[in-house]
Formats: sequence, C-alpha cells, structure tokens
Amino acid sequence: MKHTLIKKALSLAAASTMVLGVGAAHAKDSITIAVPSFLAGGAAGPFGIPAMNGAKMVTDAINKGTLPAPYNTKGFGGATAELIELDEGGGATKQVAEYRNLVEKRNVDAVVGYISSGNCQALAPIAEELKQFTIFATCGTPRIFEEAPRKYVFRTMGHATGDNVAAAKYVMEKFPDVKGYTAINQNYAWGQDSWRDFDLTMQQISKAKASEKVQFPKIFAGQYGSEISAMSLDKSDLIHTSFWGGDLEGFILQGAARGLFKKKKSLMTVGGTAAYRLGKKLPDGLIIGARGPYGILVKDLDTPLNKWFVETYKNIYGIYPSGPAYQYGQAILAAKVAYDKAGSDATDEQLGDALRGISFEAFSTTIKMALGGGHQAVTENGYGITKYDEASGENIVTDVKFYPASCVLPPEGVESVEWIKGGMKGAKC
Amino acid sequence: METFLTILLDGLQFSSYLFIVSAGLTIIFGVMKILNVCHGSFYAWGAYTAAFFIGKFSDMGMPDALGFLIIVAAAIVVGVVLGFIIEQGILKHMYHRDEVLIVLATFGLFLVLEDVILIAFGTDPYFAYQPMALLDSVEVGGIIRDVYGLSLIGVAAVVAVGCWYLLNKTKWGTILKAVIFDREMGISMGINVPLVYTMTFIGGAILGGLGGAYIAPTISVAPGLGTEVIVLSFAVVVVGGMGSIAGAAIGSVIIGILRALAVHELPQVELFVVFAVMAIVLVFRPEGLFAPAKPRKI
Amino acid sequence: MTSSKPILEVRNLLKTFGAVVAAKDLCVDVSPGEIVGIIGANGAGKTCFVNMVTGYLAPTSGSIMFEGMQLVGKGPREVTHAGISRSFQVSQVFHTMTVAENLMIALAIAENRGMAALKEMDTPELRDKRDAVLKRYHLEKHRDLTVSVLSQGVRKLLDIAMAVVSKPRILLLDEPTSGISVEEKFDFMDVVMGSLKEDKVTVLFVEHDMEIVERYVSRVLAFYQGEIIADMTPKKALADAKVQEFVIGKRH
Amino acid sequence: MLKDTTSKVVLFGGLALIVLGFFAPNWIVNQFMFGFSRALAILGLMVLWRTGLVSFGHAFYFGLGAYAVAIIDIQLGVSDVFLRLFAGAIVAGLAGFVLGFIMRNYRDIFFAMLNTAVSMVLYGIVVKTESLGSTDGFAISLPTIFGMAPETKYPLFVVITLIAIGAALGVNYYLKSTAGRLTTAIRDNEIRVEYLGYSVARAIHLKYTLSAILAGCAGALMANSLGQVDPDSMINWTVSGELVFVTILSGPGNVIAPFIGSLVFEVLRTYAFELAPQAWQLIVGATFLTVIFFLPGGIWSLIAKLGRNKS
Repeated sequence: MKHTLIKKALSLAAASTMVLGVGAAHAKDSITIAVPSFLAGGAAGPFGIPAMNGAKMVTDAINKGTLPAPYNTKGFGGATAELIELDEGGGATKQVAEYRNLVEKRNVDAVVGYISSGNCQALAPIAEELKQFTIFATCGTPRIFEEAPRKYVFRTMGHATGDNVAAAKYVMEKFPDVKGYTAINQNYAWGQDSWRDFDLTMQQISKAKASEKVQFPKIFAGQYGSEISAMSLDKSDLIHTSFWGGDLEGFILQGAARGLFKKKKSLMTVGGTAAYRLGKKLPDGLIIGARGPYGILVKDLDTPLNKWFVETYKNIYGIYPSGPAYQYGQAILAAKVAYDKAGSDATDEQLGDALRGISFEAFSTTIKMALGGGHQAVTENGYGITKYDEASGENIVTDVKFYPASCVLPPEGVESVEWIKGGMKGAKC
Repeated sequence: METFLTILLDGLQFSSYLFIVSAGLTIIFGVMKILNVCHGSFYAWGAYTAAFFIGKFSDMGMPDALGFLIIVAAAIVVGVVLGFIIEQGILKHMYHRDEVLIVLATFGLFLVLEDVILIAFGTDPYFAYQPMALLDSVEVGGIIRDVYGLSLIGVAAVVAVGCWYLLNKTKWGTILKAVIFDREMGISMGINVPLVYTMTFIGGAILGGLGGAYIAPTISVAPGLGTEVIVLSFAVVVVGGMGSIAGAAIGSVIIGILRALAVHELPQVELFVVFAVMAIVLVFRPEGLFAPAKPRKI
Repeated sequence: MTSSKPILEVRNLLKTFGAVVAAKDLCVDVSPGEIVGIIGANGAGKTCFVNMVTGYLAPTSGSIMFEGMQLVGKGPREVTHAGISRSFQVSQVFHTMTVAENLMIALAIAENRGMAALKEMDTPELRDKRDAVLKRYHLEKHRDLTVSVLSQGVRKLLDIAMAVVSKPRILLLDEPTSGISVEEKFDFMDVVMGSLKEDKVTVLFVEHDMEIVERYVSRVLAFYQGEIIADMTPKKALADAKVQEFVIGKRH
Repeated sequence: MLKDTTSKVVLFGGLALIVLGFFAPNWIVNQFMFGFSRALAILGLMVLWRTGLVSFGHAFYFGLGAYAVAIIDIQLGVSDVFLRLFAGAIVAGLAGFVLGFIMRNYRDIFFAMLNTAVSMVLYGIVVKTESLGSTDGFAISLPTIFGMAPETKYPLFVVITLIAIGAALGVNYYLKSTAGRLTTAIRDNEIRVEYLGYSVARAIHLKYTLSAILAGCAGALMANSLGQVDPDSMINWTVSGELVFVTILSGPGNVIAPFIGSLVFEVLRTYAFELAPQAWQLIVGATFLTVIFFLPGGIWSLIAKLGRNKS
C-alpha cells in the first residue's frame, strides 16, 4: 500500500514537471528573441533598463518597418519578433541554468543581450554546447573569443582592450605629465581585464608608475569609503576605473563629497552612462568613455540613423540614450541583418554564417565583425572630458577624440595581452 | 601616521553603521532569543524610505535640512510598521517552536521583503545626496572627508549611550534585563512578556531601519542592499556576544577597523577577514567576547 | 567471585563548588549483591555522590574503585561500559519515542558496540529481548505509547529498564519513587527490586521515603552536609538519634 | 538491504525515471539532474536535522565539491565524471571530518552560526582571489563518462540518477542501523545516550562528516550538470539558506523526501523565475513560510497522509 502511494508521489512529481513543461511553440511568421539584461539591482537603472529600452525601441521599429534606410524593411527576414525580457542578475551559474531553460524549454530563436562579462564568459561555452545563435550586446571581456573559437556566439561591440588602450592613449595626449596612476575596479573578469589592459598600455606608452595598492572591491559593494581614503592617500595623480552602473554612480557621489575628483584626475571607461543621470552631481573634468562611439559621445552625430535613434529614444523615454541603449539597439539590428540575409526560418548555423565577418551600418558607427574569426566586432573608441553646461542644464563632453579600431584593438589572431606587451605592433592610428 | 588616522576613521565610520544595525539585532536576540535574518530588510527598507522621501521633498523644493528629520522619521516608521506586522503576524505564533526554525522563518521573510522592495520602489537606484552635500567636507589627516560620514560616528555614540541608559537607568531596562536573563523568571515576576517582545522587536527594527536610513545619503540605494549587511552584523553580534549591547559595540569596532586595515594594506583579504574573526571567536569563545550572564539550568 | 571483597570502594571522596562542600571525605565499601539506601535531607550531597560514582561529576579529590578499576576521571560512557548504570531523579528517556523504541535503542547500543552499530538495528533477536524486558517491567500495555503521554511512574520504570539492559553489576537509582503515588510505589519497587535481585545486581538508591528504605534495603547511608553520618542497617538507622535529627527531622 | 518498501521504491522508481528520462525533453532532464544533485546535499542535512542540528553554512561543502571539480578540470584537465565526483566527495569529506572535531561540540544557533562563518570565510577567499575565478567562477568542460564524451545530457542524467539511488539506499540503510537510529535519540536526550554507553560527540561527528561528503557530491554533480561554478550561487550564505529551505520543504520523514523536495524546488524556481522574473524570491520565500507554518513535516507529510487516508 505504502508502496503505491510513494510511487504515486514520484510519478506525481514527474508529471507536474511534464504538465507545466509545455514550451512556447512559435509560428513561421514570428520569431522569439530572448533579451537578458539587468532588470533589478544596482545595474538596472543606469544600465539594464536603458539597454532593454534600446532593444525594445529598435525591435518595435523593425517590426513596424519604421527604421531609416537601409533598414526600412518590415521585420526580421519578414518575421515579427517577440521579445522575452529577463533579468541577468543572480550570478553566472543561475544565468547558465536560465539560459538552458531559454533554449531547451522556451525554444527561443535567438538570444541577444548580456551586460555582465561574467555572464558572457559563462554562457559562451553553453551557447556553443547548445548550438544556439547568440549575440552578446555589451559585455566587454576579451577572453570570450580569445580563449576558444566560437561558432554560434557573436559580439557586436568592441571589447575592453579597446576601451583601455584608447583610454591610455587619450590620457597621455591630454595630460602627458601624469606621474602615477592607481585604480578601483570590480573584482571580476571585466574589472580585472580592464585594469590589466590599461596598466600594460601605460607601461608601454608612458613613464608613469602604477600604484602597488589598486582596489578590487566586490561588484555591487555600494560603499567605497575606505577605498576612497586609500586612493586619496595614494601618491598617484590619476585614477582608473571601469566601474559601471550603480557602483559607478555611488562611487562618483561618494568621491565627489570627499573631493577625490578635485584632488586627482579620474578616468572612467564607462562614465558615459552617469553623465545623463547624475546631471549637476557629476563633477567637471572627468575623463569619460562610453566603450565606443555611443551615448553622450555621439549625441550630436548628424547621420539619419543616429538622429532617428536619439530623437525616438528621447521622445519615448524622456532622456537621451546612453551607451547601453545603443549597444542593445545595434545588437538587435545585427539580428535583423542576419535574419534578412538568412531568412526567418534559418537555422542557427545559417544565422551564424550570415553574420560572420560582415560589416554593417549601425546607429552611430560602422560595425565590422573583424576579430575572433568574424565573431567579434571592432569599432573606433573615444573619450571626452565632462563639463556641466549651465545654459542647457545638461552635462556635455569636451575634447572628444576617437581612435580607429586598428589603433586600439589587436589584429586578428593576436591575444590582447600579448599584443599590448609586444608594443602594440601593427597599430594604425 | 596619516595612514593610521585614516584607517582609524574609516574603520570607525564603518563600525558606526554596523553598530547601529547590530545593536537592533543583538537586542532582539537577547530578549527574544531570535536570530533575525530579516533584520537586513529593515536596513534596506530604512534606506529606501529615507532616500525616496529625501528625493521627493527636495524635488518639491523643501529645505535639504529636512533630510535629517526624514531619516529619523523613516527609521521609526519602518521599524514600527514592519516590526509590528512581522512580530504580531508571524513570529508571535512561533515562540513555542524550535529557535532554529524561527531563524528560518525570518529567512523566508527576508526573501519576501527583498522583492517587495522591488515592487514598492522599483529597480532604479535612489540618490539622497542632499544631506551629505549640506554638511560639506573637512580635511582630516591630509585627506578630505565628508562631515556627514563623520557624523555617523556621533550618531552611533548617541545610540550606544541611549541603549546603555535605557537598559541601566530606566524601569524598562530592569524589565528587559530580567527577561534577557531568564524568561521564565520574568513571567513569574508578573512581567507582560508578550508586550516586552513586541516592543523589543519594534525597537530593534527601528535601529535596523536607522542604520539604513542614515547610510542612505552616502550610497546609491539599490536592491540587494540587505544581503551583505545582515551577515556582517551577524559577525558583529557573534564576536561581541549575542544579546550584549557592549558586545555589539566592541564587535563592530573590531570588525570595522580590521576591514579598513585590510582595504588599506591588504585589499585581497578584505572580505574574508571579517568572517575569519567570527569563526575564531566562535571556536575559542562561543558565547562571544561579552556574553551576557546566563542562568544555570541543569 | 568472593563476596567478601567489595565491588565498590570509595575513598576520601571530596567535591567542592567554590566555597560549598558537596562531599566531604566520603569512604564507602559496597559488597556484591548489597542493596544500599542513601538517605538525607535535600542538599545533603546524595545526588552529588551518585553523579560522581557515575562519572557525571568529577570529584575534587579521592578515588572510586570498581572491581579494582579506578573510575575517577572516567565519563558516563566509560563508567557504563565498566558495568555501572544509573537511573535519574527526573527520568531521562527519549520523549518523542514510544516505550518500545526507547528500549530498542537502549538494547541496540548495549548489544552492538563499535562497528556493529552500523548493522541494521531492528532484528528479530533484539525484538525478542525487548519484549522480554517489556514483560519483566510490566510495560507491555504501554509499549506503543509515546513517552510524553506516560505517567511519571511508567516513565521511571522505563528509565530503570533502559538502565539495566546493559547488564550492569552496579545500578544507582536516584529517588526511584519520587513522583509516584503512594498506592503505586510498592508495586513499583517490587517489580524493580524483584528483577534486580534475579540479576544479582548491586543496588544503591537515593530515597526520601523511609517506608521504602525499611522495606527494601539491607544497609543505609545517611548523608548530612556532604558527610556520611551513619552507615548501618535500616533498623538501627531509623532509631539513630543523629539520623532522626538531621535526616528524618520534620517527622515529629 | 532491499527488504523495506522505501528501498524498493527508490530502486524501481529510480530505474523507472531513467527509462522515462530517455523520452523526456532536455529541459525536464535538466530539472531532474539539478534536482537530484541538490537532493544529495539535502539527504545529509536531513540526517543532521533529525539529530536536531541545522547548519546554516553547508554551502561550504557544496561549494568545495563544485570548486574541486572546477580546479581539477582546469588544472589537470580531468573530465571523467566519476573522478570529478570522487574529488568533490574527498575534499568536502576531509574538510567535514576535520571541522567535525569542532562542530560536534556545538548545538542550536551556535552550530548554525559557526557553519555560516566557515562558509563565509571560503566565500571571502574565493571572491577575492583571481586565480580562483573571483566573482565569475569558472566554466566547466563537459564531463566524459568512461572516456566517452556523450552527445546529449542523457548519459549524465543516468549517472546522476544511479548515484542518487545509491546514496538514497545507503542513507536509508544507515538510518535503520543503530548508529542511524541515534538521530532522534540524540535530539531527545544526549545524557541518556551517553549513559547507554554511546558517544554523542562521535555520533554527531560521523553524521556531520557524512553530510559534508553528500554536500560535496551534490556540488560536484551540480557543477557537472550546469557547466559553471561561481561563489554567489555555490558558497554564499543565501545558498546555505536555500539548502536548509529545501530540507524543510522536503521533510525529514523518508530518504525519498529530499528528492521530491528538490524537484519541487527546481520547478518552483524555474516557473517563479519565468512568470515573475522580479518576484521569484518572493514566491520562494512565501512558500518557505507556508511550509514552516502549515506543513512542519514538509511535502513528505502530505504523501504520508495520502497513504493513511488510503488505508
């Protein structure tokens, strides 16, 4: 008797999974694209939400066919796309589990997004294992395409090396008399790579000494009192940080209150996102980048695609689009390009072939899938210096300078670290 | 010397907010023998409520000085409302259960409250910088410090003195100490223990909220705030001795200073040093450095 | 074995808690098969004595020899293994389990020492042994009741039954009849003493009830302020002036 | 060893699942792999819980198991699933045995807290050490089975299920042994156990080590089936809380309970996350409270009740 009932229990457990497991089937004339981004946590407001907005706005326009030429054809290879928005928080392992569900349970056609380098690094091998066409939108660590060749995974923006090589070059041009530099970066792939690339480049192109005590607080730590003190006491006159999202904004506010940015030059490779959100609270004279030609750096770039992007975004969301909005927008655009070429019923392989190695016009720049066997995009990369403009009541950037991809990114087949250590051979600036 | 002074101040600043939060935790444990995991939520709710209204009011053009009022108000409101609901709605019905089970219940509450924050305040971080901006900054030991941050130390001191006075100089204090020492004895002395419990929990919750509310202006108030602070204050309370205010004070100073020291001298160990201390204390002095006296029940 | 040679030799046993002297220079010899009653007012040091002999308390000084083995410095477990068991003033049993389960575990521990503890517990042999004990201690009718619902008397029986399954040579009972109604107490003691006699167990028991003492013991140890003030037959003891005054005192 | 119903159900139910799994879609197979992996840790916690001990830090052993796999994979390129499992079990087991000497002297809240402290020490080290992957952790290569690299997840599912069956049978047998029966006994009355001649400390030490080994295996298998480890989902205190939660959810009634409980948890989490990405913690937490209040015996008590009504 007890026998039967335990059996029942087991089968019940099994059954419940089965019943609940009816995956979302999809028709021919529509495709589902999963768009992971930070919807909660410190990274959501400044990064995740704008990114998601960018993705939604562009997808919407593509479905309606209202994008400027050459993208004014309706849909993705004719099919309207339905987005599945989901949170990329909770750690790489949770994301891996969720990704498996996306692919194997919810049968999405494409995955477009991801902000955290940690997640991208964890998911690249999984995507390959599951043979799932995936476009990384924002995450920056160069390791993804350098540690192994990929077949199904693409990234439509330049990686961290470009940000930091450009940063170093910019600093040495504008402030050649920098004596020493310290840094505060989050202790995960993104922060570690950023610091490594910046430090190596500085060693190559400057006499400045790196501080022996660079800070690597935990990501999303939120409080940097002691770190700020430590850096204030440090002899260096330049601070490098690849902080982003809530961490960056917290750091800027706490640092400003402690006069940190008056005391030292500060270089923020992802500072662009804070420019619009902090308004007057953003100190003048910060060297900020947007991880490429995005956000505040290209606000006034006068091309039809960019004008459309900036104006539409401002109209819908009441604020200028920041870097993440561009990056997710152009990743979605890449998906359209791939589908238009391969057709809406294309296999993951065909989509991959369609995107591999091509170059296409995005909202603010031309994206060349040049590295990682045609899977890793390269774009120019630039920096500017913040200034609060009383007249418009907005932050603007001055002294904007862009460096071509060939100048700040290694040639195909060369590992970033090796390239920089080797004196950045073949860099064309 | 400069470094020493800086480490000291950084440490104390960190200790201060740890202490305010931990004081609440330790009082609740001392009186009710409940290790309240959702104390982290009180902290988070305090921070959110304060940040939210400071922002609102300054948008409405009210004077920024109001911020300090809001901070206190936020702490009290959060403490009273959440504290009352949780104690009356959940915990009251569990006092007969195994104490570990109660810990788990508060863990469940913690998970729930974490997400209720998202629903109530959304995912966007809040900045309540006004009070901090108001107090400007001073140069101490060769580096600039925001007066607001330093004032945290004062607030902690006030809380400490307040608790000490309450416990040692008032009728309430004697009652509390009686209950802390021996619940049964308290009952036999005709103390209205259920009332004491409710008040204690609310009081503890207020302190938890105050910790969050006061730190709010210095951080970007974002979800997931409570997760780290709760284990930190566990460490504090364990090191100091569960249920002892003095212990919480010492515990938070030790941990605050150690952490600051780590950040300045050996950043890699920053996180783990705290819990190493906690483990060591548990191994060699399970009752903590300042364990309150316990009745012999053999 | 020569019954002349004492099975338990207690020499100059001293126990102090700070200023309080709970046991002062105790010297006792107990011969095999003796039934010894330990009497004395509350706080006279009776339970303290039992706790020291059974390894629950470590004496401040002195020695306790059992069959030529030094017990001082041994814990409850070693003492049990050596062959001394005890029951408790407040019965110490597994309150969420049934009587049968309690005995089963007691037997299993006694029978399966060391690696054998990893053998399946619930064997027919063990069940037979358990039923025997249940019968002997008149516990059959309670066998499947959870301890928490049992009366004090039954709990005490169970407590003692669990103590004897390890076949001790000495059994110490701490106030076996406390909390047992006047009607029950003699039947209770008959059951206990009966079975203990069968097994030729040497018994020391702490008791307040003089009727019980008169009826069951062959020898009395009277405690007063941590000292043994009388060591004689029950008859003599009850007549003894000191005992009258310090132990039975409030009788008249 | 297979005399009792439970063992039979474990064995035949398990084998039945292996057959069913062949026809089940991948994601369901995943749910079962994750569920069964975690269930091993729950088995150990269940034994502790029966003894009256709740560890709020077993993510320590879970994490050790997982990271052991990651490290031998990356450093030595060990891909065999059994070697990996063995490594996880050994590392966690040794750690558990050593710490056991301390842990066995602690009870209640102190036991819970000391475990938390220890796990957070490991967390602090891993998060701050780049060579240990810091916050990112490591991606883990697909496991091989007897040198074969399976195309699908099914073979791994079979392996995990077989291990689960083995563990369930083992623990079930242990719980019926004298040492095993000493769980409730110790919770009820340590003094009596000592006076019956059994060392409480040793008994608890044994159970603690057992739970550590099981948690280590769980971590190792989880790492293999997920292909990723990181501190926040393997070592952080919230993970320990999760493990305890599933233990309560399952109920201590029977060795099958942890497996059902873990499955329910996986499904609960998957759907909570799918339906309410921003409120899945709320759903989990609310379930937790509900179980604590209205289902002290966990899911198993429901099944047991079903049985009683049938009879």
